Amino acid sequence: MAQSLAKEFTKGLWAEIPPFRLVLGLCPTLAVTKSVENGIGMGLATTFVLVFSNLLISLLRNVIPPKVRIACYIVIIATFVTIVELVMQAYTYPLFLTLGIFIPLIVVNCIVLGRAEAFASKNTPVLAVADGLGIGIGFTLSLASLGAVREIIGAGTITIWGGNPVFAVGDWYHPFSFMVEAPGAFVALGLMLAGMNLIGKK
Amino acid sequence: MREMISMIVVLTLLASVSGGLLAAVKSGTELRIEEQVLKFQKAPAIESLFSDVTNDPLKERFTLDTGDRTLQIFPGKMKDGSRAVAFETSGKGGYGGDIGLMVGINVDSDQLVGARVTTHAETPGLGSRAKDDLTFVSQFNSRPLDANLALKADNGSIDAISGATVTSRAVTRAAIQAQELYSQLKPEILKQIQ
Amino acid sequence: MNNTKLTVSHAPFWHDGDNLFKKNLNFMLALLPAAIFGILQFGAPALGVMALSLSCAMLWELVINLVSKKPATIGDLEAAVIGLLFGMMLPAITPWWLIVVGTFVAVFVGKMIFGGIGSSPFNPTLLGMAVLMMSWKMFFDFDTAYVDYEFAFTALAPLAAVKTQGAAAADLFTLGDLFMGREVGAVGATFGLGLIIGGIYLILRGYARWELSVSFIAGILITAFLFHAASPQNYAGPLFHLLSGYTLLGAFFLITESASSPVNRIPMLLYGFLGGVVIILMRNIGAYADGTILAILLVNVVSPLLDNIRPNALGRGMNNA
Amino acid sequence: MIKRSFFALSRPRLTYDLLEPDPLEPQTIPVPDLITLFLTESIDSKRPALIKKGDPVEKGQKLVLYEDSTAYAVSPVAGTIKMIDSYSDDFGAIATCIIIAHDPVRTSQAQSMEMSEDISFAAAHLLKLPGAPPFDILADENVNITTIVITGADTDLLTTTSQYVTTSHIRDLEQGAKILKQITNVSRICITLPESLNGNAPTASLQVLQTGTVYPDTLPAMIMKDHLDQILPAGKTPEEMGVCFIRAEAVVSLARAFAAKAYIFEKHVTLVDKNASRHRIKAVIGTPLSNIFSQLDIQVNDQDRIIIGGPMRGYATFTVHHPVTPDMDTVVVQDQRIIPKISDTPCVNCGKCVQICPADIQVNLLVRFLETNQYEEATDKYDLDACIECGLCTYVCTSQIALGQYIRLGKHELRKLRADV
Amino acid sequence: MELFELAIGSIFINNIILAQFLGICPFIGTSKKMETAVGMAMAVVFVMVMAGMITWSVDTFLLKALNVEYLRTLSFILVIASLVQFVEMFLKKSIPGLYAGLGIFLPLITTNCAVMGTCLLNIGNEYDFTSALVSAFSYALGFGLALVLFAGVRERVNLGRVPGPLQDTSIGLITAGIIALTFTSFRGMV
Ligand SMILES: Cc1cc2nc3c(=O)[nH]c(=O)nc-3n(C[C@@H](O)[C@@H](O)[C@H](O)COP(=O)(O)O)c2cc1C
Ligand SMILES: Cc1cc2nc3c(=O)[nH]c(=O)nc-3n(C[C@H](O)[C@H](O)[C@H](O)COP(=O)(O)O)c2cc1C
Ligand SMILES: Cc1cc2nc3c(=O)[nH]c(=O)nc-3n(C[C@H](O)[C@H](O)[C@H](O)COP(=O)(O)O)c2cc1C
Ligand SMILES: Cc1cc2nc3c(=O)[nH]c(=O)nc-3n(C[C@H](O)[C@H](O)[C@H](O)CO)c2cc1C
Ligand code: SF4
Ligand code: SF4
Ligand code: SF4
Ligand code: SF4
Ligand code: FES
Repeated sequence: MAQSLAKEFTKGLWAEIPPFRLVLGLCPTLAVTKSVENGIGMGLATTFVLVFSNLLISLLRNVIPPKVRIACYIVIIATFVTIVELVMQAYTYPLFLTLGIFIPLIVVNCIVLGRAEAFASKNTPVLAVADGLGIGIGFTLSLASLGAVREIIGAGTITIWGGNPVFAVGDWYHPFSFMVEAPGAFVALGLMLAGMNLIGKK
Repeated sequence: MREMISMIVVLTLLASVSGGLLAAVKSGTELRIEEQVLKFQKAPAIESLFSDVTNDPLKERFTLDTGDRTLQIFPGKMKDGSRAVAFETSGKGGYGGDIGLMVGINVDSDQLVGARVTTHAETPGLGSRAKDDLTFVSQFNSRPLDANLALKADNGSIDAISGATVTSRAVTRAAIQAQELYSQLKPEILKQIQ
Repeated sequence: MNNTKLTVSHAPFWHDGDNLFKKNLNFMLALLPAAIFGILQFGAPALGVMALSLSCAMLWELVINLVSKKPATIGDLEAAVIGLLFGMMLPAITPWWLIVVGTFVAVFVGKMIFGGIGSSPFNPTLLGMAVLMMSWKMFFDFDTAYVDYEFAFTALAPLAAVKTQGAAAADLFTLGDLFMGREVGAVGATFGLGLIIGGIYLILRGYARWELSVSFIAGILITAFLFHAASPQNYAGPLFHLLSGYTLLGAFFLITESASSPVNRIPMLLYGFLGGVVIILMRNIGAYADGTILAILLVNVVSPLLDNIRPNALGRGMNNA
Repeated sequence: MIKRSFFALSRPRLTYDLLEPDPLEPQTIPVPDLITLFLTESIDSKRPALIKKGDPVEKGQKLVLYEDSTAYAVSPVAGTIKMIDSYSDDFGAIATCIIIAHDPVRTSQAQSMEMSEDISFAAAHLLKLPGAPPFDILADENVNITTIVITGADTDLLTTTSQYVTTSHIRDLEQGAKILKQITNVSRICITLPESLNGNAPTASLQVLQTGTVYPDTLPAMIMKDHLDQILPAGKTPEEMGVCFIRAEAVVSLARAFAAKAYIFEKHVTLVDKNASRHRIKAVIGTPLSNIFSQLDIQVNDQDRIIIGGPMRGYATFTVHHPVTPDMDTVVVQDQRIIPKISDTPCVNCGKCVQICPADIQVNLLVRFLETNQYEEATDKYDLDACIECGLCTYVCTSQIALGQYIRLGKHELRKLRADV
Repeated sequence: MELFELAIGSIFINNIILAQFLGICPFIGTSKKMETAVGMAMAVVFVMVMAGMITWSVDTFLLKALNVEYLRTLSFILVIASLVQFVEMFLKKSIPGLYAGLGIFLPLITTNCAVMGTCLLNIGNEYDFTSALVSAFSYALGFGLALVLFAGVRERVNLGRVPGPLQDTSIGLITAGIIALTFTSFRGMV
């Protein structure tokens, strides 16, 4: 049990890490990773939804009639998304403002519905939570690392939480701000993906 | 038939539980959210505009109907006794979309108090100077209400931020919109702040 | 019996003798008048910028070849052309690191990651330029770049002046001034006459297609004329647009880049015209003072679609009939 | 090599070489000691062969490998078979080569033949006449030929063989055409001739198609388009559309064979040497080129190149001993210093190939599909099968890609793919 | 004129994919072949317009009227999901030809940020019904335009000699990024 638990958890961290291995959830990945902070915020919000919807769907998996299962998943996921939305508005408003429309859009994030359908609906609650947590943390790490690359090159800083950089390159550096602009997001993700392919091949 | 019933029952139950849960979370966070919106979006601009008012414009806010939308109005009592209002307009066509502008107007002298950029998506260091650097918006200070607030390139009287003509133009559009809205709403505003 | 070892390679047995080296050498030759004028006008720093840019671009390509363990490809001189064009589009006072980074972006992102020469659907030089402008726009401000210079003419970048001060600013420049390069701007882009001579040379020698240049210029002139005719006080005239900024460099050396442009006549005409129209739209109602760079990149994107307009091949589709 | 002109604004026009007003008389090459013949059939060691090393052969003897073989060669000399061996052609197809030691002592009176005015006879006995007449196709009952076009205008640059044969043997040509009409029952027989050669044209029975002088005006697909008002559908052969092309030399040989009641072996060849001078020669089929070179004092060195066929549509051979074959009109000897380079640089989309292609093919895109082995797509979307193999794209390619080779290989692979289905 | 500006703005300047970052998964996923891209583009136009109208009505006449705007995410996604299901069934029965063309793309659209995003943007911008309709249609056109342009370029790129590790998705993303860069041309035009 512990072994499979560990397996379900760790697969999200490398073998199936989104969005690199599962090329899904690209919109938030590209849109909000101007900084590490935004990446972490988006990642955690998604993780929250993943874990709780996985848990609930797994608990209800024997009750939900197959014909309306997608509708049920959607209701469950949308509920948690709305909760995240409200709570973030109330407690981390500046972050909510930067993440903007991408918080409600967690509801259509293919990763979330994908895990519900592919995993949670077929496994026990404990495993489902492990799966959600693993994928969620993997997603968060991806967003944070993409955010780190983009922020350090594009702004010359690293901001983990609260809007104040924990690291700045220095005044001599003119930030290569292409990286924090929209096109830079695609290019950075594309190059990181190529890097992962290169490592994976060896 | 049984399947049908179970489908309906499950969905209905799920939906109502969800609705109830959300209603609860909503009511628990409602007040705080409104506070946050004011605190982060409007308060800085208003505080900067009305640095020397004797009242709390945020607390005394009221709303007016402009015909196609409702406008939040923040009244301020200046130290010299004159009355002012601030409200937010938006200027189309910035480099990264529309630009929000909080405009303060002295009701007694019919002059602009000033203007501050609230929301924008302009290029950092370029268009964002409209918000971060007050030199540009301070051109609006104490302008009479009938002043031509367009850019000089558009035969008006405002100097554009160098390298960010587009941002500047969007801000002036917002300011001109404020002029128009104010002249339209003035009677009602006067009524409200009596 | 003799057992002569013959060469058994296959066709071509005859070839017109054209190759990439010659094509690119001619390209650089055609750029020379404008480049030399830039050195005369802006002095040694202009030479420095172009030389550094050219050598950096070639060096980057060599480094990428070596790292990726591929045969060196700098012999085809394409990297040199990218570098030279890149340098010619910069102000004379450009920090060295910007050139180092810019040529890397042009060569690596604009060319090598797509598979090298011919494989990139975008013009590498323009891609490098656009990325840099997005990052370090302040270094491309020609008005501030030349504050330490003394010029015998209006030391203003014409297009920027028109953008900020309105169309009246166009009267600060005579067409003759613009034609003869009496304006500030990128080191290789100001000398209109030189660019036109170089461009015509390339077209006559068959290294650039007239369809692209002519339709591009037509797009610019017609669109600018319509704007100007509708409201002369708001929009500068067509010839002003044609002779200022990167326009002529674009018309003869950028829009004509082959890998990113169509190959059939009608698509070429549409492509060039569309590019010209977009540039004037950007200048007159958009956010940019010049727009040449982005507009050409934008039509690069449309090029594969346009190439679907093509003649039917001989006997195509007849065997099903 | 023809260089690009300095001003190259418009597309290059390559003009055909025209026969000199006062044509060279052919130089006759003596019959050599060794004769090499090709058979388009491979050796099957399990079956008993009808001929073997050491067998004596007579002049005019039909050489066949097995009882049921349809492929044959005809020996131009009396002698002994010295060797029978396999050899593989351009695309790896296996064929057979027969070397015969010529025995000059034996009186070489050609076997007299009983000529029959019948197409199946012609297919069975006269296929290897100089000029390689396509009697097998004409005899095929599945092919319905309505027009025969005699090519008096050469189909590649540099060569003037067909023009020479046409103008210097008009009587034989007309006679041959008459026989052709009789044995095939095809009523419409035309002949292509370059405009300027009109004065020497056969007048009586033949309809003359005056071809332009710009390459590739005389290629079959172009003749059909310009003169027969028939667009050759992509992927079809002219024969499938009822048009059969036959060399002028084949028609002349046909007339002579009937007149002499014997086989004919002398083939006309235009040979272009390293100095670009043209030689007109007459040699017995099977004569190794090396004999011709030594006769004409042409020095061929290592790394030089011998092209069988013209510079646009020929192929290079690996040996100076390559024999004269019935369909060999042209041999070009190229000095190693002027051999154009081939590169593996990708296409740079310069568009010159598209500009020049007479079949309006998007060669720039086609080659991308061929390079990635997508032959079906190359055909469906980019008209691989419409290529008439004129070689012009290869001639102009800025990237120096061996486009023609890609195309021929692509067609070959496509045939295999389609055959597998 | 306002509507015209709205349309131009939504197609080019605020392009749903290249400027708003919405609908990127199908953008990357369905652009390898031109035929696929065209199919997806048509399916999106269809669904987006329908969804835009219905969600606007739901929001105006239901959520706002009952003051339960916090149920917006929940109700919108349900509307879109059932709409897609319904459209799928309807097409399958009545227009099988179109269904064969669009069929495989329809389920993809449920989890497409662009559709949901457009609906949310319409509400966020406080559009009236006509504007919402124009905006949904134009955003969908913008989606289709970007997708088709991208597919054209991508087919070309995939025929080139892209180095191994960069092939496919990686170079696709980079190409998409450069197309996004070129779309900044339209900035400030409306
Ligand atoms: C790749 C690389 C980048 C560098 N970037 C900078 C730089 O951007 N700024 C900088 O001052 N020094 C940089 N350095 C370090 C020094 O070369 C140099 O800057 C040093 O500090 C002297 O420059 P200064 O006199 O302007 O400070 C870099 C070194 C390397 C290897
Ligand atoms: C890759 C690279 C990037 C650099 N980036 C910068 C930079 O952004 N800003 C900068 O001032 N110097 C940069 N430098 C180095 C500077 O050019 C160097 O410090 C310069 O000589 C001093 O610049 P300053 O006089 O503006 O301080 C960079 C160098 C390299 C190699
Ligand atoms: C990366 C980049 C960002 C830009 N950001 C803005 C901006 O935020 N606001 C703006 O008005 N123009 C912006 N522009 C457009 C131009 O800088 C500028 O508005 C226009 O070209 C006129 O420039 P000028 O005012 O210096 O003449 C941007 C351009 C680039 C390349
Ligand atoms: C991506 C990008 C592309 C640009 N393209 C041009 C251009 O082609 N021409 C130009 O003068 N400025 C260009 N600029 C710079 C800017 O728009 C502005 O017009 C001038 O720098 C002001 O003179 C560009 C900037 C960016 C970020
Ligand atoms: S001999 Fe060679 S160089 Fe001379 S024309 Fe012929 S091919 Fe050209
Ligand atoms: S390229 Fe190929 S097909 Fe064309 S002429 Fe040469 S060998 Fe023949
Ligand atoms: S060989 Fe080349 S030019 Fe000639 S028809 Fe074929 S593709 Fe066209
Ligand atoms: S001539 Fe060669 S390089 Fe030019 S487009 Fe054709 S194939 Fe490509
Ligand atoms: S995350 Fe936006 S479409 Fe997948």
